[in-house]
Amino acid sequence: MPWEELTPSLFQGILMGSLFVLMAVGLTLTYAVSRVINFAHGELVTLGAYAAALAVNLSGLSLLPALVLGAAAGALAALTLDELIYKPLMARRASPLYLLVASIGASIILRHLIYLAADAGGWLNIKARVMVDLVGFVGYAAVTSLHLQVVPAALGLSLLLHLFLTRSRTGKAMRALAENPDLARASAIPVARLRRLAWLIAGAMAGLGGGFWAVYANIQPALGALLFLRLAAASILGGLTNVYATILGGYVVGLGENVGITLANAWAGVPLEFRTLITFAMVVLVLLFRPSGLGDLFTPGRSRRWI
Amino acid sequence: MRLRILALTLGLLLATVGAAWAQTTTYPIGVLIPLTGGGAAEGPFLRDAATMAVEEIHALLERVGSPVRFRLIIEDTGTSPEGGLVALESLAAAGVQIVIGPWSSGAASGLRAFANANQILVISPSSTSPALAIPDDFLYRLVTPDTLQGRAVAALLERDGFEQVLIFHRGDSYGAGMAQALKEAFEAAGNRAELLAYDPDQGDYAAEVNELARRLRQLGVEQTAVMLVAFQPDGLNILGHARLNPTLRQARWYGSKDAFSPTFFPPHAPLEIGAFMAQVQMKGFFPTPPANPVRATFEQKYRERYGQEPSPWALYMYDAAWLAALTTLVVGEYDGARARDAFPEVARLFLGASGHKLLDGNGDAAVGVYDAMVAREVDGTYAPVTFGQWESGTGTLQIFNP
Amino acid sequence: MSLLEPVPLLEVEGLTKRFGGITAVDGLTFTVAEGEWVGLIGPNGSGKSTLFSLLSGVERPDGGQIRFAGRSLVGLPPHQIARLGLVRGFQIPRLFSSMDGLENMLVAEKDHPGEGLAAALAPGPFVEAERQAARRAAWWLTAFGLAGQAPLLASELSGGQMKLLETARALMGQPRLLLLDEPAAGVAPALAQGIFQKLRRLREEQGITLLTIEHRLDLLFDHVDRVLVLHQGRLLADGPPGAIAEEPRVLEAYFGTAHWGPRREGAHP
Amino acid sequence: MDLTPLVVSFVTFFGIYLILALSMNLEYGLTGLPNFGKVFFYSVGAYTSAFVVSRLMLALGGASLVPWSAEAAVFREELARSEPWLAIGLFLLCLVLAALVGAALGSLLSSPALRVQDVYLALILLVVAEIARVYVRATEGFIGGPHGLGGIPNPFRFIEGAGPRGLAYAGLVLALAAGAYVLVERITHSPFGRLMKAVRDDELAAQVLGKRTHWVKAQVMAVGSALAAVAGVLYAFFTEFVGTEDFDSQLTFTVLLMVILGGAGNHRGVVAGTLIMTAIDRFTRPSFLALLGLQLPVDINYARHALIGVLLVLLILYRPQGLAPEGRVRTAAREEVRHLGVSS
Repeated sequence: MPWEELTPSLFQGILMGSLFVLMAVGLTLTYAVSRVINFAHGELVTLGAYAAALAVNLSGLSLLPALVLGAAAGALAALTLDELIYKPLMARRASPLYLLVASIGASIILRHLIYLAADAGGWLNIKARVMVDLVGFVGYAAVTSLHLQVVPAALGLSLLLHLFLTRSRTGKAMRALAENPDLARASAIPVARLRRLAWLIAGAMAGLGGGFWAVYANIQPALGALLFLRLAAASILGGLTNVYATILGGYVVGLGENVGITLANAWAGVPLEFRTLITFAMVVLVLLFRPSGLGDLFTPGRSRRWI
Repeated sequence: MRLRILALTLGLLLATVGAAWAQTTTYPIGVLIPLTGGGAAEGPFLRDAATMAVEEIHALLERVGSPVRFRLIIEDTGTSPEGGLVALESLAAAGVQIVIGPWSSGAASGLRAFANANQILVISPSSTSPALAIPDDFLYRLVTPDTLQGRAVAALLERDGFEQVLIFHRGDSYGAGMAQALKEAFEAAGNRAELLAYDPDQGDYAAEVNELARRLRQLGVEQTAVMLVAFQPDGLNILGHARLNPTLRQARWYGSKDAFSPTFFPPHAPLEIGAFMAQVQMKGFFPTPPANPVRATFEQKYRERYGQEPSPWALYMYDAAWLAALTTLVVGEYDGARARDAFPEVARLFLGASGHKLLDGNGDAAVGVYDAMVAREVDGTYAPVTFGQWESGTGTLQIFNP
Repeated sequence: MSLLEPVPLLEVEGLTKRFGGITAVDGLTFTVAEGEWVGLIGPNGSGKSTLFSLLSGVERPDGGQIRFAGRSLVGLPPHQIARLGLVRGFQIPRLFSSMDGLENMLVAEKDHPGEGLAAALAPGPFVEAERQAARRAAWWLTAFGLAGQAPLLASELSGGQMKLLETARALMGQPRLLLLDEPAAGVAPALAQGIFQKLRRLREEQGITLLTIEHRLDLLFDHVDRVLVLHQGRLLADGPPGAIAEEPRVLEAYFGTAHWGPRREGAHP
Repeated sequence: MDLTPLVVSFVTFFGIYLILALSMNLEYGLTGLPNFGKVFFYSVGAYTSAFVVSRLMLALGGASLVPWSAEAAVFREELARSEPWLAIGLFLLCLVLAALVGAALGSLLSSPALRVQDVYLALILLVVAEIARVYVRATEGFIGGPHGLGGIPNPFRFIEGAGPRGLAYAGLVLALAAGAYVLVERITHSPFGRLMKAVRDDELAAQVLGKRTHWVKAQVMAVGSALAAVAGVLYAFFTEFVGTEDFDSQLTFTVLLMVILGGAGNHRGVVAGTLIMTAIDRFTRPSFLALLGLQLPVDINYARHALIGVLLVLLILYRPQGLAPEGRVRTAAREEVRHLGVSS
């Protein structure tokens, strides 16, 4: 296959990977600090998408403030979820599985409230009216203004998160909390405040990812639910607790689905409908053989793999 | 004295109102639509169209002093067979014997056996699965089977001189059925058709569009037409990606009927999508006569009332509601079995927003007058323009406006 | 080896286990003879609990040999080791918390013919086995003073009672070699003495071999035949209690570096 | 008013979901295996029915039709009406076959539990269910791909009249559900049931007592999956259609909710949980509200899902043990020790 044939999948993979990174990092972060696999994380993405799209379409905001609004919506919802559901549950010493089931409940509630609102407003299938401009071509691949916004946003925010977690005192404390919650509670670390902060960051990133998605494609109330398993895939590839590995995981999912299906279709005639199966197969393999995720690749033989 | 007269008048008045109220007969019509699941975006259009129809019917009945009224009971199918079945069972428990919907073939398949067994007339506005083309059952379908549309597109492709087509379609019952219909019609004439299916639950189809372009390059961009079988959410996304693809920009495109509905054109869709469709001369058929005044009135009223364009299926749902009411009135009592017997004759004489409703032996719409349409620039914006007509009876394609 | 010499029930040779950079058990070699009661002591982190995990198959050794009744245990899964007759208890009791004392005991019944799906579906033939198991369980519960607590869920027991129930449950499994990790921890001092006396009687009556970790040396030294001292994963001393108490290296290692307080929960041995 | 359709629908779906919930209770409630792929094993039963019935009936009737075509469906329905014993025989064959296939797949898919913790097992099974759904939908040659497959004739098609036919089938489903109840009760109140709970409470402790815990899990998954597959068969022959849209993970979560509502570990509680959930589903529908003459300000079709979510969250917050707490294992041992005066 000539290289030009692969360029569209490659560029698309990078774009999708970046979106997945934005949306999945929060899932990892919240799992790391509170041990909840938050099935309602997809709905945070949906909320962010709707907030951004409605801001653009109804009040004519430009993209940047609309995205900020999307992030704020996601952050607020994430914090509410934690305060209303997960925190009280953890205070009652609920098992991880019960937390997971509770998050499924939260996801059902949020999704159908969004349905109600979207139906009332006539927004069941909308898109943010933001023009995506063509910048140029690389091989057969189009590079658009969206590429230039999403990829730097994902990488930049990841870098910021990295600096926050490694350089700032609060970030270091958050890592300590993720690494050993019991120990963190026993020491002087302000657990409650850190937890709130983590949920805020997680929700904001998910909301921002959703905002970009609203620019990129049509949105509907089940958007997050449909995306969730693949977001979780990025996070699972990151061992569920490792933020850096989740970034890698996001790109593995993005490139796997795009480059992977192109090659599989060209070489083995694999139907396009099996695109998501590539991701799912990776998830099953990783869960089976390396539940700690791709994080071990960076720090072989060391146990320091939280966040 | 005056007080007495007043009391008497008031009493009389109340008695009359009471009598009128007592004489009113309300028949329930079940509405099965997808409000959640894969078809969730479509449901409210259908609900609103059915509501509009019943309001119009009520206005008419009131004007002529008829005591008959209809009440819609709207149930969600969740776009699944089980959802369709349970929804119909619930309607049946509430005494419903006449139902409009469901939207998806999956839901229709799930409830077919129950409808037959319990003698409930089911009028689907939109199910097109060939597996439901069954005679003597209680399921009628107002949309022509996709075999007709397939034949129409095949004729158009032949006329445009193509011997190869690459069909890019939704991997669901509708998309696969439509693609197969076109493939069979086109290959019957000695041509070649290739299918490329995509998972319709993705939300984004960039990877699939890239693969479409690659396949097209293999087949030859010049001599291969692209046929898109899509609904609006996936279709717009696909066209949005295709517009930025150098290969697909050079291709000649054809589309299934939804691609010529207003929802694909400005102001409901981005301007750049319209520009792309005009650039690639997107052609295809819409199975509804555009000069139909019923449709024009419906669309205008819908726009005024709901502030947006109705979806193509809303037209069919509007007709389904009218037909359900008319059939009940013709029968003169509320009875699913008798309504089912009367339905084909009522439909035959009916011209609705979605055109004529002559039914074939399987109870599916049979009249196939299809308008050939092409996306064009019109007064600074983009719109579908009719340039011909295909008629199923003769199988001939006429071009008015080359 | 002459015929007169007793065949060792447990032979450990060069046993090694590493966690990351730490060698928890380092080339350990010792034997335990049939019918013997051996005490195992050593400061925190000396590798005692790791040794138990290696012997019971919970952890896999990085090197060395374990032979039990002439059979190599290395690589065998825990349940097979247990079925060979090597049963262990845990330092922190691992009871079946949603079951009562009787149920906890019955789970330990060895080779219960009723413990299969087929038996569950056609319970008839196995009822007698279940009754017998129940009688044995009742006997053990009574022996450990738990008869009154039998209707309570394991999670409702006091710490000491949990410890007792775990020991009783291990005994219910008809061990040939019983590994006990601080069987008297959390038990009132008077009762602790009673437990050790009970264990001694058991050994005399049923010929059970015992390997016991215990921090209260006074308690341990009164009962055991021999003491193994572990230090940093190595065997520091091996001898009768009297000799060990005098051993200067032991005193230094023990009282010089170790502290005797209760361990931090969940810390690695 | 004729309430037969409501009774038939309620009882049939209650029975089908009860079998699913009981199997989930056996796996998750009692053994601690979070089978988040429940819908997969359910679909195995439905797919088996669709595959076997469609091919066998066409072969026996000597018709060469595309199995998922309209003609083939009509052919099968006619054949079932005229040959009752053939229809009943095929139904029974499907029950047995599906149970076997379900058991085999269940024990096979219990093997991830050897390696990973429960939350990971839940995720693996969840993803496996999704993989299977996408695969079957895109593979036409199996059960018609996106079209699904209709004309899986109800074994009672020979009975004239929707009411009697529906009631007969509802009775059959209820009888099988009762059988499933007896089965899981027997398993639970046996030494094996005790072992299951031991595996759930502390797997390592069970292992060092000489128990082959993986084998226990494999057997439980086999039984649970066979039950789920049987439920799938009952569903397929009730709707007479099998399509992939029915088999997304929503169903797994519904069943999980039934188990948690009723009380994980208590089968009687699970019966109550299933009953309540089925009732909530039926009686929060617009049809029922119409029957009562109620008008609500919000679209109940969306709101009722949100309500179910609220119920789930409140339950986990305030009554995680469900309606009925788990009981003790009842075996002969209990009478025996009552003699000895141990258990008071």
